[in-house]
Amino acid sequence: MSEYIVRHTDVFMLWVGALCTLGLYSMLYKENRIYRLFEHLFLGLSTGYLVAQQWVDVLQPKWWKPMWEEGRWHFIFIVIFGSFYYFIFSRKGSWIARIVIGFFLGVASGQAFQLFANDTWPQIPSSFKPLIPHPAHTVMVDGKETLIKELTNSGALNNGIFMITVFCVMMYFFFSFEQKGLFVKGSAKLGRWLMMFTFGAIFGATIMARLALLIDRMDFLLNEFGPKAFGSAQMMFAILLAMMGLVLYLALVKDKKTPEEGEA
Amino acid sequence: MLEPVKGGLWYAYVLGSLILVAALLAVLSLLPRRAKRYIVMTVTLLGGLFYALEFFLPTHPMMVGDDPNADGNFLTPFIVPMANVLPAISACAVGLGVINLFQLHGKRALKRNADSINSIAFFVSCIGMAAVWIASKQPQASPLSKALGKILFEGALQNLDATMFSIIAFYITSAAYRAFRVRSMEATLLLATAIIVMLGQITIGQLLTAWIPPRYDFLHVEVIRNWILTKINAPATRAIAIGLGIGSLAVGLRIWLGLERGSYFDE
Amino acid sequence: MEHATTGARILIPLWSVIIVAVILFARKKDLFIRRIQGLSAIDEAVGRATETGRPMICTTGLGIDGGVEIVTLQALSIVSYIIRTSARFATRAIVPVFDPQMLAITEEAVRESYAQEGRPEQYNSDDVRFLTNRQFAYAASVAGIIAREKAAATFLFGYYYAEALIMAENGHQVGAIQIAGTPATTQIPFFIAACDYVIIGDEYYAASAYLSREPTQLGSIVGQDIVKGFILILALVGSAIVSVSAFAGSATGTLFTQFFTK
Amino acid sequence: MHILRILQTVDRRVLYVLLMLSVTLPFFLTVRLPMRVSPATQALYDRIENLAPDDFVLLAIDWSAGTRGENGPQTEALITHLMRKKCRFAMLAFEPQSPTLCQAIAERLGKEYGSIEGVNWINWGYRVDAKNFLKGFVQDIPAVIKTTNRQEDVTNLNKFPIMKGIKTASDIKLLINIAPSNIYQTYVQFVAGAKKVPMAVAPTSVMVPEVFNYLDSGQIIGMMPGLPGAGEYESLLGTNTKVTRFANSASFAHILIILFIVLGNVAMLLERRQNARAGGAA
Repeated sequence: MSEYIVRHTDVFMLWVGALCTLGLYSMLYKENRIYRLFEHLFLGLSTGYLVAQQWVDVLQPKWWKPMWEEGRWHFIFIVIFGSFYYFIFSRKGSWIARIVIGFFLGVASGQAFQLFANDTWPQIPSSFKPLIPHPAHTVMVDGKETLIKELTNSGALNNGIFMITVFCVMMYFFFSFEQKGLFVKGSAKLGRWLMMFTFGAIFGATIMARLALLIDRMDFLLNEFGPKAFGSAQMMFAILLAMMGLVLYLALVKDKKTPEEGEA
Repeated sequence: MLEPVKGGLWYAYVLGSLILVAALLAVLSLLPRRAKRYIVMTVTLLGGLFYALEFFLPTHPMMVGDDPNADGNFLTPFIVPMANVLPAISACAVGLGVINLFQLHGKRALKRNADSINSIAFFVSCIGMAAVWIASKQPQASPLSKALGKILFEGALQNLDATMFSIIAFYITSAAYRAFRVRSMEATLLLATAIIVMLGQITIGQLLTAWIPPRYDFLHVEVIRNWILTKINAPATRAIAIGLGIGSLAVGLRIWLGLERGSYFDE
Repeated sequence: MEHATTGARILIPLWSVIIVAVILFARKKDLFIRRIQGLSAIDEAVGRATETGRPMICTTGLGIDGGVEIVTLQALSIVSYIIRTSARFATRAIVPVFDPQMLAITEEAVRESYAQEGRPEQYNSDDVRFLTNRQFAYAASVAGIIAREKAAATFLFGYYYAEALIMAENGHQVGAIQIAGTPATTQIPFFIAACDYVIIGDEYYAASAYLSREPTQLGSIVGQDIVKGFILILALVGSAIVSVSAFAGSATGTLFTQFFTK
Repeated sequence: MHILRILQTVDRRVLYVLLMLSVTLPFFLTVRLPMRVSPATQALYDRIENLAPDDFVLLAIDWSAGTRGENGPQTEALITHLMRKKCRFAMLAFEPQSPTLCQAIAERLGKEYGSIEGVNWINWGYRVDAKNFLKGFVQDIPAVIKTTNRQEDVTNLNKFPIMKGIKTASDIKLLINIAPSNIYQTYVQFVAGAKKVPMAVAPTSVMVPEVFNYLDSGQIIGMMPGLPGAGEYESLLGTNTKVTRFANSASFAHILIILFIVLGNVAMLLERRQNARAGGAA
C-alpha cells in the first residue's frame, strides 16, 4: 500500500486537487453539504500546516534545539513567557496574559516612531512639488554641483493637480471643525470625489487580481488535470460544460419552482 | 550563569526557573487589581522605551554586526538578541487559535448531528497534516511520509487555498454588475475609473486605442490609466496614508504611555 | 532611517508631544469633533432591524497583525454603541469573533453594554461566537450566519482583507442594510459597492471617538488634526519654496528638502 | 419594459457561468496579442539588468497558494532574470506556505540555468513576527537568520559560499518583495527605509494603486503589477510561459464584465426615462 502511494504520488495529487477544487466551487450554486465538508478539511489542513511549519522553522531550531540539545537552559524563559498567553482563557489569571500582550503592544508602540519615520515621513518632502515651469539649473549644495531637473508646462500642471488632490483629500479628513463655508466644504467634497478615482482604480485592478486566480484554477483543471485524467483538455472542458449546464438548470428552472432559501 | 549545562544540572536549572516564576506569579496574584494594572502598564512602557530610545538617542560610530560603517548608541547592541528572542516568544501564541478551534469543533463533534461529520473532518485533517508535515521534515523521513506530505500540501491544501481565493472572482463580477450604476457623481467617477483601469490592463483594451498615432500618445487607454494612477490616485492615497500614519503614531503613544481607556485597558 | 535624523529628531517628538498634550487636555475639557455622516446610518439600521424583528450581525474584523490591537478594539467600541442602542428594543446582535485573543475581551464588552442599558438578561453567550482564525473559513462562516439568520442589518467594522467582499455580498443578497467602516484602503471600494454606507480611512477612528466620547480618543483625534494641519501647511510651504527657488535657480529649495531627506 | 428589468437583474449564476466560459474558451485560442510595458515594470527590469554578476538580492516571498495565480508567475519571472544575470539571491518568508512553494520554483529553474543551491541561491525559510525579526535582521544577517529552511547553519561558508561577505542589510543590492498583502510596507519601514536598500515590489493587482504613492516618493523604485506585470516582464525577458496565454483569458473576462456593467447601466437609464415619460415616480 505504502509503496503504491509513493509510486503514484503525482496521480493522487492531481485527483485530490481536482476534487478539492470542484468541491469548493459547488458553493457557487448555493451553500451545500459537500462545500461545508471541504471547507472544514481546508480549515483543518491549514491549521495543521501552520502549527507544523511553526514548529519546523521557528520553535524547533530557535528554541527546542538550543535548549534541549545544546543545554542552554535559560531558553526555558522564552516558553515560560510565551505560555503567559494561555492565561487569557482563565478569568482570574487573565492579567498574566496581559503582561505578555502588553509587552508586545509596548514593543510595537516603541517601533511606531521608526515605522512613521520610514513610511510616512519620506512622503512629506516628496510632496514639495515645484509648480512654476523652469529650465534645468545646476546649483551648489554642500559644495557639490546638483542638478535641478527641467520642469515643463505639462509637468507643472501635473504637479498642480497632484498638490490639489493631496490638499482636498486631506481636507476631507479633518474632524475638529464643521465642514462649513464654500472653501472648506467645497474642497472636502472635491476631496471625496478625487478619492473615488483611487477606489475605482482599486476596484478595476482587483478584478484583474481575482480573475488571475480563477484563470490559474481553470488552467489547473483543463491543462494539468484534464490531460492526465481524461486524456485531453477538451474532455475536461466538456465535463465542465455539463456541470455549468446543471448549475444553470438548478438555478433557473428548479429554484424558480421552490422559492429560494437564503444561502451563502 | 547562562552557560550551557548538561544532565542533572540542566533539569535542576529548568525546574528551578519554573518554580521561581510560578512562585513569583502566585505572590503577584495576591496584589490588588489596581497594582496588577500598574505592572502591565510598566511592562508596556519598558517594552516601548527600548525601541523608542534606541531610535531617538544620539548615535556615534560603532561596530554593529561586522559593519564598520554603522552607527549606534548604547542600546543598539541589544537589537539583534531581541530579534532572536521576541519572534520565538510570539510563536508560542500559535496554540491559542488551535485550542479555541479544538474546543469549538470538539463540542460540535460530540453533538452528533449533521454537522458533526464536518468537525470530525476538521480534527482528522488538522492532526494528520501536522503529523505528516513534521515527520516529512525530519532528517530521516520515510518516503511514505514525504509522499503523503506532498499529496496533502500540494494536492489538497494548495488547491483548496487557491480555489477559495478564486471564488471571489465570481463575487466581484456580480458586485461590479450590480453596484456599478451611474446613480451619483461619486458612483460615476468610481465606475469610469474602474473601466479605464480595466481596459488599460488587458491586451484587447490596449488594442482599442492602438490605432491612435504616437503623436497623440496621451489618448491611449494605458497612458490615461497610468496618468490617473500616478497623478490622482497616488496623491489621494498619500493624503489617506499620511492621516493613517499619524493615526498609528497617536495610537502607539496612547498605548505606550498608558493613556488608552476602554474595554480592554480599564480592567 | 535606522536612527532618527536631525529633522525627525525634532519634529516627530514635537508632534508626539502635541498629540499627548491634547489628550491630557481633553480629560479636563470636552472637545468638539464633527459628526461623521455614516453614524446617523447606524441608528437608522438599528431601527430597521428592530422593525423586522430579525437579528443584526456585528463583526470586528481580522486586525492588522492579529491579537489585541487598537483597530479591533475601536471596532469593538462601535459595536458596543450599537448594542447599547439596540438593547432598549431587545434586538438581537450576533458578534462573530476572529481572533482567539479577542474572544474574552469581546464577551466582556458585549455583556457590559447590555448591563449599562439595564438589560443584563439580554446577553446571550451564544451570540458572541468564536468561528475560526482562518481568513476564508471565517468569511464563509460569517456568510453562513448572515444567510441562515436572514440578518436585517450588518455592521462590518475593523480591518479587513479580501474576505470583505464575501461578507458584504452575502449581506446584500439577504437584503440587509449594511454599514461598514475600515482603515483598509484596498477594501473600501468593495464596501462602497455592496454596503449602504461606508466610513472611510481616518473617519473610522473619528467615528469610534465620536460615539464613545472617550477623552483619550477625542483628544487623539483633535491632536492628530493639529499635526495633519502642520504637515499640510508644511507641504504647501515646501512646494512654494521649491517652486520659487527652482524657478530662480537657487539652492534653497534643495537644501530645504534635504532637511527632511538627510 | 420587461427586458429592461431583466437586464438589470440577471441571476448571478448566469453571470458565473458566462464568466467561467469567458475564462476557459480562450485557452483553445492561440492568438497572441502584444502588451505595452508599463514604466514601473520597465524600471524594475532595468534595475535588475544593471546588477553585476554576484550582486546579492533578497527575494522576500510572502505568498501562499491562494494568490499563486498572480504571485507564482511573478516569482518565476524574477528568479529567471536573476539566474540569467548570475546574481546571488536569498529567499525569506513570513508566510508558512511560501518556502515550500518557492523552493520548487527555484529548483526547477535552477536546473535550467545551472544555478546551484547554496552557491547561487539559498532558501532561508519561514519566520514569524516580521517587525521584530527585521529590526535585527538589517544589523546582522547571519546572527538573525541562523539556519536555512533545512535547518542547516548558514554561517558554514563551505556549504553556503553564497553567504560570503553578507553581513548587514547594506550588503543587499536590491530587495524585491513578492507580496499578496501589505507586508511590503513592513519591508519599507524596517529594511528599505532603515538601511537605504533599493526596494521593488511585485504585488497582486489589488495593491497596485496604493504602491504608486511609494513609487512617487521614491521609497520603492520599481514594481511588477500583478499578472499583467508578469506578462510585461516576460515580454522583456523573451520567455513564453503560460502567463502570456493567460492574457487572452483575462482580456475576454474583462470585456464580459465591462459589457455587463454597460448593459446594466443602459437598461437602468432607459427604464428611468420610460418611467419619467409615463409620469411615474422613478
